[in-house]
Amino acid sequence: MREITLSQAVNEAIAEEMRRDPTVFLIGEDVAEAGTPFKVLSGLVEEFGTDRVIDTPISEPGFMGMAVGAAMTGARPIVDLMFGDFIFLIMDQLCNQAAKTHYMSGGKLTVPLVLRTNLGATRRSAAQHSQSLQALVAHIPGLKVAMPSSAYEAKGLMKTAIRDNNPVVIFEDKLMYQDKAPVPEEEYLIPFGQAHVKREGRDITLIGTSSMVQVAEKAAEMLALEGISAEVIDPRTIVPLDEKTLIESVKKTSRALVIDEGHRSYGVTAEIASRLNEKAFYHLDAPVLRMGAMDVPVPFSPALEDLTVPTPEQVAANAGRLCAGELIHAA
Amino acid sequence: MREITLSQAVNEAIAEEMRRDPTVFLIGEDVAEAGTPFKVLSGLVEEFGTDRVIDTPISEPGFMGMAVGAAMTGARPIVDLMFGDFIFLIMDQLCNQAAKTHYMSGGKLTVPLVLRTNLGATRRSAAQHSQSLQALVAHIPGLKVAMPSSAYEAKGLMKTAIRDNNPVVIFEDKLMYQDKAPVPEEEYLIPFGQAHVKREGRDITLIGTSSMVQVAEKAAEMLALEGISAEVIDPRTIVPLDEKTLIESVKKTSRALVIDEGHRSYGVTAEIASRLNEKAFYHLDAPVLRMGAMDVPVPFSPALEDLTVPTPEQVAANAGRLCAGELIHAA
Amino acid sequence: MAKAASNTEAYLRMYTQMVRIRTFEDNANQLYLSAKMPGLTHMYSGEEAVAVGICEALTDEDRITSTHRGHGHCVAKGAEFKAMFCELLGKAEGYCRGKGGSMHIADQSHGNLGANAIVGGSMGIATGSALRAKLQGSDDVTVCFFGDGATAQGLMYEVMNMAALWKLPVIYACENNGYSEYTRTEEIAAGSITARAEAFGIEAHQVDGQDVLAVNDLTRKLVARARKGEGPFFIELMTYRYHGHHVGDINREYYRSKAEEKEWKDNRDPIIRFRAHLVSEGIASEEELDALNAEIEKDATDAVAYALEAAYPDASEVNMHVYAA
Amino acid sequence: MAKAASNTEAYLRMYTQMVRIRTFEDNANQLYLSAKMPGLTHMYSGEEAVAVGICEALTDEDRITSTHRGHGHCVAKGAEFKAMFCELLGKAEGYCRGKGGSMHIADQSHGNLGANAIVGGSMGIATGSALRAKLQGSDDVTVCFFGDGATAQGLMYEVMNMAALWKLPVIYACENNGYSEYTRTEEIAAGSITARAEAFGIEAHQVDGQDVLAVNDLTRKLVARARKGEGPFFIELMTYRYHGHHVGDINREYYRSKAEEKEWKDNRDPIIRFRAHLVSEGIASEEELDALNAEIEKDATDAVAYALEAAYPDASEVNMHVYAA
Ligand SMILES: Cc1ncc(C[n+]2csc(CCOP(=O)(O)OP(=O)(O)O)c2C)c(N)n1
Ligand SMILES: Cc1ncc(C[n+]2csc(CCOP(=O)(O)OP(=O)(O)O)c2C)c(N)n1
Ligand SMILES: [Mg+2]
Ligand SMILES: [Mg+2]
Repeated sequence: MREITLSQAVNEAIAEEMRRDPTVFLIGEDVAEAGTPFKVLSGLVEEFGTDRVIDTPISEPGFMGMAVGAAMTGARPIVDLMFGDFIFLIMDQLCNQAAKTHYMSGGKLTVPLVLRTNLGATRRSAAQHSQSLQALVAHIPGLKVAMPSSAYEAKGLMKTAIRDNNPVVIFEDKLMYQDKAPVPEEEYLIPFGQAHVKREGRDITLIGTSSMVQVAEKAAEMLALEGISAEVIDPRTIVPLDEKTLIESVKKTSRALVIDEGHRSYGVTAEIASRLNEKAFYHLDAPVLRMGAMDVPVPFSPALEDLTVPTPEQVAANAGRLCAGELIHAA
Repeated sequence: MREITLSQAVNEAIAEEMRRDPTVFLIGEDVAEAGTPFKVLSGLVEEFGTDRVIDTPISEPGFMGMAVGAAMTGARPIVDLMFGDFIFLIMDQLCNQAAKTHYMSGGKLTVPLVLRTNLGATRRSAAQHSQSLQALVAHIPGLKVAMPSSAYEAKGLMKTAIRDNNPVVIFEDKLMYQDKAPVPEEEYLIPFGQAHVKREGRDITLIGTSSMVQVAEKAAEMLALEGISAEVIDPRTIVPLDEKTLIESVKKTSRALVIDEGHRSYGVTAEIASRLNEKAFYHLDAPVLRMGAMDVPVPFSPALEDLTVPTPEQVAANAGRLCAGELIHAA
Repeated sequence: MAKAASNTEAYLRMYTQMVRIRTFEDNANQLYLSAKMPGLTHMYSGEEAVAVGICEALTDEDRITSTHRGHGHCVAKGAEFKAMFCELLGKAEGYCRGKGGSMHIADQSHGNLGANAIVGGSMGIATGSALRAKLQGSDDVTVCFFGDGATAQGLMYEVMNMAALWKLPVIYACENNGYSEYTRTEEIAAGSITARAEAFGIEAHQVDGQDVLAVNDLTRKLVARARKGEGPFFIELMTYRYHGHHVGDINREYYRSKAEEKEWKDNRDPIIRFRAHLVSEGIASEEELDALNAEIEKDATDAVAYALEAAYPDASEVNMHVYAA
Repeated sequence: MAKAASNTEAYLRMYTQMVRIRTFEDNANQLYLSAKMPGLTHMYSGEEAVAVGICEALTDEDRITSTHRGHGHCVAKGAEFKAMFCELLGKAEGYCRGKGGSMHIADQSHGNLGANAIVGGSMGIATGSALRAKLQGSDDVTVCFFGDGATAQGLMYEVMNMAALWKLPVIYACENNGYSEYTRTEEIAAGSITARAEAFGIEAHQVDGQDVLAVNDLTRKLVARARKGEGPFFIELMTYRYHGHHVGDINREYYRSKAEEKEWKDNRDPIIRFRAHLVSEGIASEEELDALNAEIEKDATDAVAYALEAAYPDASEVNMHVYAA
């Protein structure tokens, strides 16, 4: 199968859906000629014109709100938010408006829009350009949240998101834009709420999101060398969450480690771990452990920044100790 | 001991600190003559004048940002945010600026400010005036988060918050403003990170925050009638979190139920439950259960709204089933 | 063109709609006072000429966004009393199945995209609706209603900038009723509100919001121009709310005097003024108008009675409509 | 008063500061090109007269807030090369112990409240600093630097409104360099930028940002008036950035031509212009200025060498400074 980058995958997904549905349009800062600073959208303005690939002023709340209004009245906007950290600027329009409109209107109005943004540290971009804020939006009913872990997922989830009749937030890992993966030429969609077992295993379940799926896979390879068989699962969407697949795996392995690049406290891993504890408690041989970014603003200095994000080595070490029956508390 | 309302307690705390420290000032919408729509701040403008009790235009991001700047340069602002739901409007100033400034400046700048706002549904205020959004701010390193459960806590935590050198968010339960509790005449402060055991018990630990402390206490009374001895703990601040007290209690009772009025998924209870599972796993006789507001925008209709928030009956029922050894999954 | 509405039928419709709003609000207030209304609500009484003058210049294809003080916009855009009262009482037959309530009432069938409990919260939505119209080549216009207080929200300037850059068919209708909650507009708005729009290159007008014909004439002209791509426009409508900020705001002399309220009610009431005009121009007699009023009153009484008896949504609806299929 | 700075010493200081900024940026760019710089950074070259003209009108008690393009403000407000380069390289001796980096560099000792990676993010901070000054009866003034692109952020209008209502000692300094990222200002700003400030009742000026004396004269007057409670003020400074949006933005002909860049560099360079003025007015000779340049160059080279060798913060610092004691 051909391999393309995550960036190309997103680009293809959007192009295909824009060809298929004339109500889909893109809006954001420097999305047209510049194709975004990450060049993810390059070429789209040439095909679809400036009416459907719209460069905005630096007005995140404004164009987010406009996307809500356009979505409520018959369009399907894709909002490009240059950095995930800017989600703080648009929370009101996203969470008070987009997320609640369908419910508040008793099901009469719908807000089919996609907010695509990114996550991920270790790019030397410091505290305001490195956050992984998926936990915040996952907490708000009415929003769906997708976290692609490779080019394959990025394409399939984006296409599903564009066709979904609800506001969907997609977090792409900005460190992964140039990573290649096999992506079929033929059209495919990845349904929401369907986890993917990336690797089967018997001894422990490693659940990773987005950037942390690769980390979990690398850890699984290391663990294999030590004779530990790790199952690696990518939930792909955290809202809706495919509890069933996760729980079944944990019932089989009896141990789990959940990894997400958001801050550890009050983060995504807490919800996943809690559900496993609630629903697979009597199958667990050890507490479900969680790993996330340190609870610190992301430091600029490379010497510090690299300490804040879980590494395959740390994941393997924690998993190993869990399997060895050590009662550990991952920091 | 005299009894005063939660509203009076907050008012007293602020007045005392404003008398003590001339750099403390209040800023927000209709805080002066109107004393806020909930009348919590009545009388303060008469004592401290319009220079220190400042009515603003409806510009939440603006005055939140100004509070950050004032705090960075030597003042101690108390920001009044009329409804907790408006926190979405100020997330950037709160989370990208206030929370990170001390760290990003290598410890050179400090941002001593208090954001006081509220939480709580069942007031027939519908989806944009009823949210309990503490989970969002608890996830952001650099912020402290206090959740008073009575007039006593409201006063003591507010005074500590005003003297703290960091941004502190205090969520008051808007349904509780008229509730009275014994509050000493003498000055007292409640340190952050110190949970309060409201009621001792042997069979199960009920951990409640803010509005849910009362609910837990009522449930404990019901459980007592059934011969179940419930311990009730109020963490008082969720950041910092007094893990130790919670864990010790759970080690003693072997069972826990965590209740918070925020949405259940990706909420506060997930973090608390996860820590208990991690650190008291081998002492647990049953999974730690969680209860929270339903994962729906808060409906206006009284017939629906009342279904969304945990009640003492539901808490008692879940606790009872936990103690009876039933494997249940609280919805 | 500007005279298109100056005929008996249109005038009587405007009168009717203003009276319907006033009557709706009187009944809603009564429901509050008799403790039958869940929560609080914000009365539009006194501002009727604004909503009616504007909405009578629109078709059902045109959209509006509304505010926390939204009953007037809702009625003016064509909503029925029954479904409105049901909504205010949280009943299943309400426009939003009781889930939205007063502050979120929406009526999609007439293009009302909804009230909003976030002050200024709908400014993006309105502008986005206009963007959609432009992108899809449709000639509808969107009107964004908001108060003087909402001009303090930064969102307004962000979307006005984009509306101006892209010539969107949106009309910003600022209902300046002199107060935001318990604070006078002078204390919260520096400079000039219309100048703010003009600074973005947006044509701005100030109009007497108590004169339904003036409002309607201006709006019809601007709507026609917006349909041709000459938008956006900004209108500041000088008006007054008769009640407190919300129904519970009874003792309000600490921020505004009874004399001031009386002056507006006695001398600038939009219904009294327009009624006098209709009679003096021979468009309708006092008797005809009284009959109209009585009919509306009966309509409201019936609707209230219906709504009070109507069923609440079933408990199973609580987690329905979180996500669209 | 307006002439207070027109003496040899002040002029030479302004020249020196402009050259220091240019030299700092050339070295920073070199660090990037030689892959010694972590991350990306935004060059201030070309805009030196703005930061220097303004900051030379301020004391250390006066505060500024800065932007993602913040090295110029930092140098102009008095920072030293060594601690700046250390910060850019993430070293422990940096102004922020390497934790902030280029986009968050702050220098509290000289009143620089920090660069900001959120466009427009510091507008509230600057206005709040001015509010604090007013409340505490202190006569310092705060200058808020931001770009033309930042005028699209609603926050600006919110805080300008409050600054105007409360007469705060803040000066909004809009560095209009014709672009925000890869987009021309005309495409993102409708109407007039100065008119927007004026609509809030704020006195606004437009000035040639390549003329350090013009900038300084205007600023000194406004600062003096702001100290007396006559603020706020707004200045739009017409300027140009020589480099790409950031150091990695090399192939940029798709959004701006080489000819345009050449025109600004050849004919409007603030340093060349001011140098010619100094020589023609007999304030300094070419030789004296060359010597000054050489000294600054050496200072920078030494600082870079020092910073490259300096230690990273210890791993234990990673979770230090999350909370203040
Ligand atoms: C973002 C936000 N801030 C504050 C409030 C509380 N609030 C509700 S209405 C109102 C005043 C609005 O004034 P204005 O826009 O003039 O409308 P009016 O009530 O006069 O019609 C305020 C402050 C709110 N609902 N939303
Ligand atoms: C809120 C926010 N949106 C977008 C960005 C990405 N960004 C960084 S600089 C910039 C352009 C800023 O333009 P301007 O304000 O004119 O400053 P200049 O770079 O020209 O100095 C953008 C869009 C950001 N950092 N913050
Ligand atoms: Mg008003
Ligand atoms: Mg610029």
